[in-house]
Amino acid sequence: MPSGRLSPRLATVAGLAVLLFLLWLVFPSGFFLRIATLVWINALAAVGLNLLMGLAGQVSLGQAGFVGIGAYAVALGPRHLGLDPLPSLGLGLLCAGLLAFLVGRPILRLRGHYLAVATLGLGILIWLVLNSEVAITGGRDGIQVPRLVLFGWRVAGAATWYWINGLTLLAGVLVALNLEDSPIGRALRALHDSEVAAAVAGIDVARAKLAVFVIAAVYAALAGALLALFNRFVTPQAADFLHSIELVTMVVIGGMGSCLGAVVGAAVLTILPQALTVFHDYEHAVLGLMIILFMIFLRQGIVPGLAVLLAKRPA
Amino acid sequence: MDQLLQFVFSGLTVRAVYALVALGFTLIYNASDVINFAQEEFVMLGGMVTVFAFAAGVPLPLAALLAIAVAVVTGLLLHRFAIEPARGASAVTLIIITIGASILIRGLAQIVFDRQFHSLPAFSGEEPIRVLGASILPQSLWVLGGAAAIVAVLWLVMERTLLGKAVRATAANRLAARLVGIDTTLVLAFAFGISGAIGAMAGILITPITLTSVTVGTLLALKGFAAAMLGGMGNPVGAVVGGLALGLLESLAAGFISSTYKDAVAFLVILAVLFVLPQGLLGRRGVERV
Amino acid sequence: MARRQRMLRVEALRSGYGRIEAVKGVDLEVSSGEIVALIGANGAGKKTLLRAISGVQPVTAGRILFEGAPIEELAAHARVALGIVQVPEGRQVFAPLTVEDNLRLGAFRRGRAETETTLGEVYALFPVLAAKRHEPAGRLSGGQQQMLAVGRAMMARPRLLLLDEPSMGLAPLLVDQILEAVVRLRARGMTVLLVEQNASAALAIADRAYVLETGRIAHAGTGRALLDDPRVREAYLGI
Amino acid sequence: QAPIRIGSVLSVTGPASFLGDPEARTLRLYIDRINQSGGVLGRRLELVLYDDGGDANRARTFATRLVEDDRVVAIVGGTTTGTSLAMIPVFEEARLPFISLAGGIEIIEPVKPFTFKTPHTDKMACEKIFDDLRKRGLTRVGLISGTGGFGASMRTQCLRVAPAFGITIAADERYGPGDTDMTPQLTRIRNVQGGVQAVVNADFGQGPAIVTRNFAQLGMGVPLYQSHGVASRSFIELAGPAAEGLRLPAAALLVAEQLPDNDPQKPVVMAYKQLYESTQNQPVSTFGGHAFDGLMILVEAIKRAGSTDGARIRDAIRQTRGFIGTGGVVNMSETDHMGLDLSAFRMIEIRNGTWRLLD
Amino acid sequence: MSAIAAQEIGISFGGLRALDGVSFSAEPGEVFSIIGPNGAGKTTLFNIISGVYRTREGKVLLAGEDVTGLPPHRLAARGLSRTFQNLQVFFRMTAEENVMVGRHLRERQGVIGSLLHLPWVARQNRATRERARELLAFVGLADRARDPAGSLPYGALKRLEIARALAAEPRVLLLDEPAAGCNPVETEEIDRLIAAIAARGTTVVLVEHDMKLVMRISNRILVLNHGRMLALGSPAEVRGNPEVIAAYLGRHGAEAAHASG
Ligand SMILES: Nc1ncnc2c1ncn2[C@@H]1O[C@H](COP(=O)(O)OP(=O)(O)OP(=O)(O)O)[C@@H](O)[C@H]1O
Ligand SMILES: Nc1ncnc2c1ncn2[C@@H]1O[C@H](COP(=O)(O)OP(=O)(O)OP(=O)(O)O)[C@@H](O)[C@H]1O
Ligand SMILES: [Mg+2]
Ligand SMILES: [Mg+2]
Repeated sequence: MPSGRLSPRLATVAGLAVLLFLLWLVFPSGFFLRIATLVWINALAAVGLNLLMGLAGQVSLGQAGFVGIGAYAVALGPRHLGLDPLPSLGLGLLCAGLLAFLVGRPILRLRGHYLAVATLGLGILIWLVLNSEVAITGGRDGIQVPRLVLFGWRVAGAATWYWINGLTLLAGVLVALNLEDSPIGRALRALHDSEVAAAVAGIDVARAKLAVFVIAAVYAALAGALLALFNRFVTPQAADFLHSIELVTMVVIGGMGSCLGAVVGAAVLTILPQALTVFHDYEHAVLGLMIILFMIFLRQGIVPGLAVLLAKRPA
Repeated sequence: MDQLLQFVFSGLTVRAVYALVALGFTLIYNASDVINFAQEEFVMLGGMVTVFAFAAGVPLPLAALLAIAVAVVTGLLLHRFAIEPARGASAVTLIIITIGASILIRGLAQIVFDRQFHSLPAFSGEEPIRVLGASILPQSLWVLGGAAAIVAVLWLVMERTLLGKAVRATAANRLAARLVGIDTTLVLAFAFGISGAIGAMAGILITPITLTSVTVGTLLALKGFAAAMLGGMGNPVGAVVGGLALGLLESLAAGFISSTYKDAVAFLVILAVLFVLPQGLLGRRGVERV
Repeated sequence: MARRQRMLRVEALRSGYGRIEAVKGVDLEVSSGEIVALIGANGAGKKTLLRAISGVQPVTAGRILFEGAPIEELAAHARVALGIVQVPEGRQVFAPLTVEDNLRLGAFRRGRAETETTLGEVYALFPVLAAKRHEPAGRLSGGQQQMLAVGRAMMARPRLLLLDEPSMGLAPLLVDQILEAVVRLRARGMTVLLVEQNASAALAIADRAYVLETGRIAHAGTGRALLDDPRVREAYLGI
Repeated sequence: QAPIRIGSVLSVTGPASFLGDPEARTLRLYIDRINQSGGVLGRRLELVLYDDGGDANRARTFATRLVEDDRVVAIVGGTTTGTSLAMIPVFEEARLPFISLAGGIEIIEPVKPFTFKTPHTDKMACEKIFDDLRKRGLTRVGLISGTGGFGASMRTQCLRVAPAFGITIAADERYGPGDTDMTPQLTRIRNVQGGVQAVVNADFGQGPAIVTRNFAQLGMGVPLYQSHGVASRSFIELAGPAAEGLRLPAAALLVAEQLPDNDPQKPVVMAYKQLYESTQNQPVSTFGGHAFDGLMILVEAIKRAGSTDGARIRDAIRQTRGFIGTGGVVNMSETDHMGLDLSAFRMIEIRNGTWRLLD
Repeated sequence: MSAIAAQEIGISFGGLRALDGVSFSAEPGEVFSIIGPNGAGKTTLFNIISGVYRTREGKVLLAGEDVTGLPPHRLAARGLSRTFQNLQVFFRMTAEENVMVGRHLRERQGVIGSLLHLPWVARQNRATRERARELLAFVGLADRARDPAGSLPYGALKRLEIARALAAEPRVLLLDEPAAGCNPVETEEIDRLIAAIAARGTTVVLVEHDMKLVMRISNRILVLNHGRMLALGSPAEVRGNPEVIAAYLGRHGAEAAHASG
């Protein structure tokens, strides 16, 4: 590699940083910044899920459950434990990680669709608790989240949140890319293709899967906490099955195994419903159609798919 | 005692619909390794088309046939225009396509039909049948009987005919299937078509009990999927066993433990079963060697 | 010997994977009743060529004629119906299906009655398959799976049999049996295109042979002639 | 002159679509009508309507969009309590009047400066039912509720107000969205220690219809009460003969024809019903009526304020007195942002396959 | 002390006695071959030794220590590595990355360091890559290092697996039909490769049906038949054993003799 050129890892992060800055300059209204902020938040969860699904090949249909844990932590911590939002957030990440750690081992023994249904069950259990324990969680109608105060600074305003979430995403992407480019990342990709060959190479497959499951859960919980703090309101929908499906779709549409893809997938699925409101009654039909078309024409996902298309074109 | 019996009836009859939905999943999975998330839309179409045709004056049996036809055609279209063009893509990609298709079909259905709930008259009256102090609706027996009939036919086709074996061969190894002369495109189209028919039948049979609307399918599909996995994916008998087991679990949990957490109980049991039997109750054990 | 009819003719065939071209303009002929061997190093393009003939690998240029009629537009299953059947590289058995189901699927395009007799023949050739007829194919040992792959192709009673390394993973005794079986099948009117790494054995039974080098035909001739060709001997026979 | 933009976020699709759908139809219908007759303050009205699909997060995003991008002057919408609660902070911060169409009492209690609502609260439904039970001398009640937003919050309210009416909730069962069979729950209620004298079902959608049918199937033999969540013609069709004899509190709209001619609401509800049914080809529901009420209260407030300034409209809404809507007679105040009392609810019984006004 | 020893190994699948009382041991630097008819139990024996299958019958000793029943990754840590008869290649990775995975045990694994990409990670990645390149060159795949493994021809994949197994620097290497899919010239390459590996002191246990290769390179040969030991001895002994000829070799005994003679 010629010296002075950035590694692909740093190039991705730098590119995102520039994008972050440009969008901030360009966007006229708080609404656009808000959508962008939601993109960053969803992307964070998707980047984590991509480590689990794209890299290690372990499908999770319950990722929103961890989003829910993070989101409710910042709502319930201050209300029931008298904690500030920031420590509550930390507690949420801890809870999500711990839960993932505890249930991960038995669940991750399952493969393919069996793993899918087990994670689905886990997500539904979390959702059910959030939905049913009305006295604690406020139940189905949701609950208010106190304002985030960082060292005396009351966090408010679309631009502020845009930056907080954008920078968190940047950090999340960098960490994910770092992980990919390490022995652990290679181990995860290896066990995706052949668990027995990975084991024979000395990889503790169960532990590696557990580790990435926990990491993905923490990403999801962080995204959930940020979403709740940003919205100042949270309902059990944050944890529901459709949200899990949405996260999976983001990862696949963007391109399984591609960190940048996860970000792009999140952007597409967050922006599309907003853009499609012009179709009124046909909004859903068009959304479904677009998902189908994306997957037919860019079947490895947007980012890898476009990379192939660009490579084909003579330079 | 009559209480227990009531819970068992409740679990085994109306909820036999989980078994039907699971069967639909199983068929497409058997042919392609794909979980068809548009399965719930077949159920919805079965109910909604029958309701609208019946309301328009078509006799009930004809309306039901029409609904099945619509679902079959939808299945075939789904295959022809969404699955087939993505031939060679990974199973995950195809699954996302079925999610897109589900959104698309439902979006269109909301425009073609309406957003209200609808019902159908029960096939053989509303008078409950009383057995030892518990009661069952005649329609519930229709659901159970329908599930039994469909699984019997499907089992015969899958296990006893060369066509059934061709379906399984296509899923097991697409390349090899083509090399022995199986038209894998046709096999997949067949799977989607029949799966559509099964879904529609489920929709028609349960609408008199559970009512229908364009959004009726989501949770049903989720439970059908869970049931299929509990029974052991890929095995039609497993799908039915899983469906009935899930139904029974739910109703016993609602009756004896907590109606709030009955779904939680059901999923906990599924997790426990998978922990002991990672291939489900009747699933085929892994056969790949190194 | 009666004048043989031309059965398969491949003209200027090109095929590959995206930007990688694996078969770069191959001309090749197989007459009916012949055994034609195809040998070449790892990555020469043998698999790609056979798959293109079977219709499971897209062709970018060139023609494939079967008994004079172009078939490159035909779907794979239609080519099987014409009698072109392949034993693919890497065995490709239907792992979850039983041994017997695997074999019966081999006869997917044939009538039921004939199936039973052929099944008997396959079991006679490979008794171990009969013993394991109700086992899932995936549990067989490597060599047993290879027997199954060959047996499955025989079930189709092909007119043109494409064999991609049928002896791979087989015990020495069985290698002989397989090659003898190929010769017997020819005697019954079957035509064979045989890819084999066991080159001397293959050349010994072949009427004619081609040597494939990086996607192109490098040498061609009768089996005997190539066996004696010093270049072939050095590069492929290791003598 | 630029049109006056009125925003709305409704659950037109998703699980609450049969609430959101008639609401959306009503808003479109009446905004057209108003424009045909010259608009408001000489300006046209323009409806900016988004579908949140029942998702609170999306609702909040659309709320921001209405405020910052579409620059609406006021909002009529919020189909469910959850979506409404999620949007309130946005509108409060922007100081724009928001008239919610959801039932939850949390929306207006505590009072928020810019937030109003038109439907009766679920608390009122409980009170109306318990009042009726008390009159019939029934005190031991089995409660069965859906876990959806409406059912869950009505359950909470009923549990809370029951003691005040001398009612004992002897059984408290729940069922999930999409559940197809409630016989286990009802069996439990029937067999509860000490028995029950009546059963109350809190939910909307297909759940109550199934509960009603299962209730008949099991031959429970006690009165069944539903909530205003079933107040649409289709419920009777769905529940069939099993619905015979059940009672529910509902708005006058449901029994428009049966209202005595001197009832002040009669002309209003008859007019709405006729217009809706003749243009939409479907029976009215009280849900669309809430949207009608919300829109009319807003339009009259804008007229009275003579301005499209948020704070001025808000003040005008607060001064709504004696407004006659489909839901009742509305008298707002600084401390009451709904303005309905228990008299707005009518107790209705289903007899011979149709609604019968009881009181 | 033997580098590896198996004692009285047995296993059944349903009614099938796949292995019964199989024992052998191999010394450091030895090439020890296992041959036998298809289905004799050779691969199954490998699966038991490497921890992929578990059995209650018999013991496995690695450098004298009892390692029976340890999972594969623990065995790998103790210096055992293998290739597979049914290819187990990481198809989503490049050839080079496949071999890099093989270095797993020789790499530092710090989670925090990996997440933060501390300088040692980059250094280590470079070193691992370099080593992988050397190994690919060693098995003759230098020019395909950057190719996706999925695009390699069959014969190359076999050699890729050998490179990956070697990357762990094992003391005992189990090779399951390394020459399958290779022509005689390519087989000679493998022959040289194995000789070089053994020369470094690594014990090679070889399963192979290519008798020329086996007879030429093995120090000792174990013959399995129907899960039992049929013969154990030097190539010459085995080749002359009439039972082995009847069950397995046929006329190839003579041919093989010619090859090694
Ligand atoms: N799926 C694939 N994707 C990309 N390239 C491939 C693929 N399969 C084969 N190739 C390439 O095509 C060329 C020919 O390969 P092919 O498998 O046809 O060779 P072969 O002669 O059968 O080799 P072998 O004797 O090792 O089986 C090789 O360069 C190989 O790398
Ligand atoms: N997991 C399993 N379940 C059932 N049978 C098995 C299993 N593994 C191996 N077998 C059986 O055990 C026997 C030995 O198989 P193995 O693969 O060890 O043979 P092998 O000696 O390696 O043969 P080959 O030379 O053909 O590779 C075979 O009959 C095989 O079918
Ligand atoms: Mg090949
Ligand atoms: Mg073997």
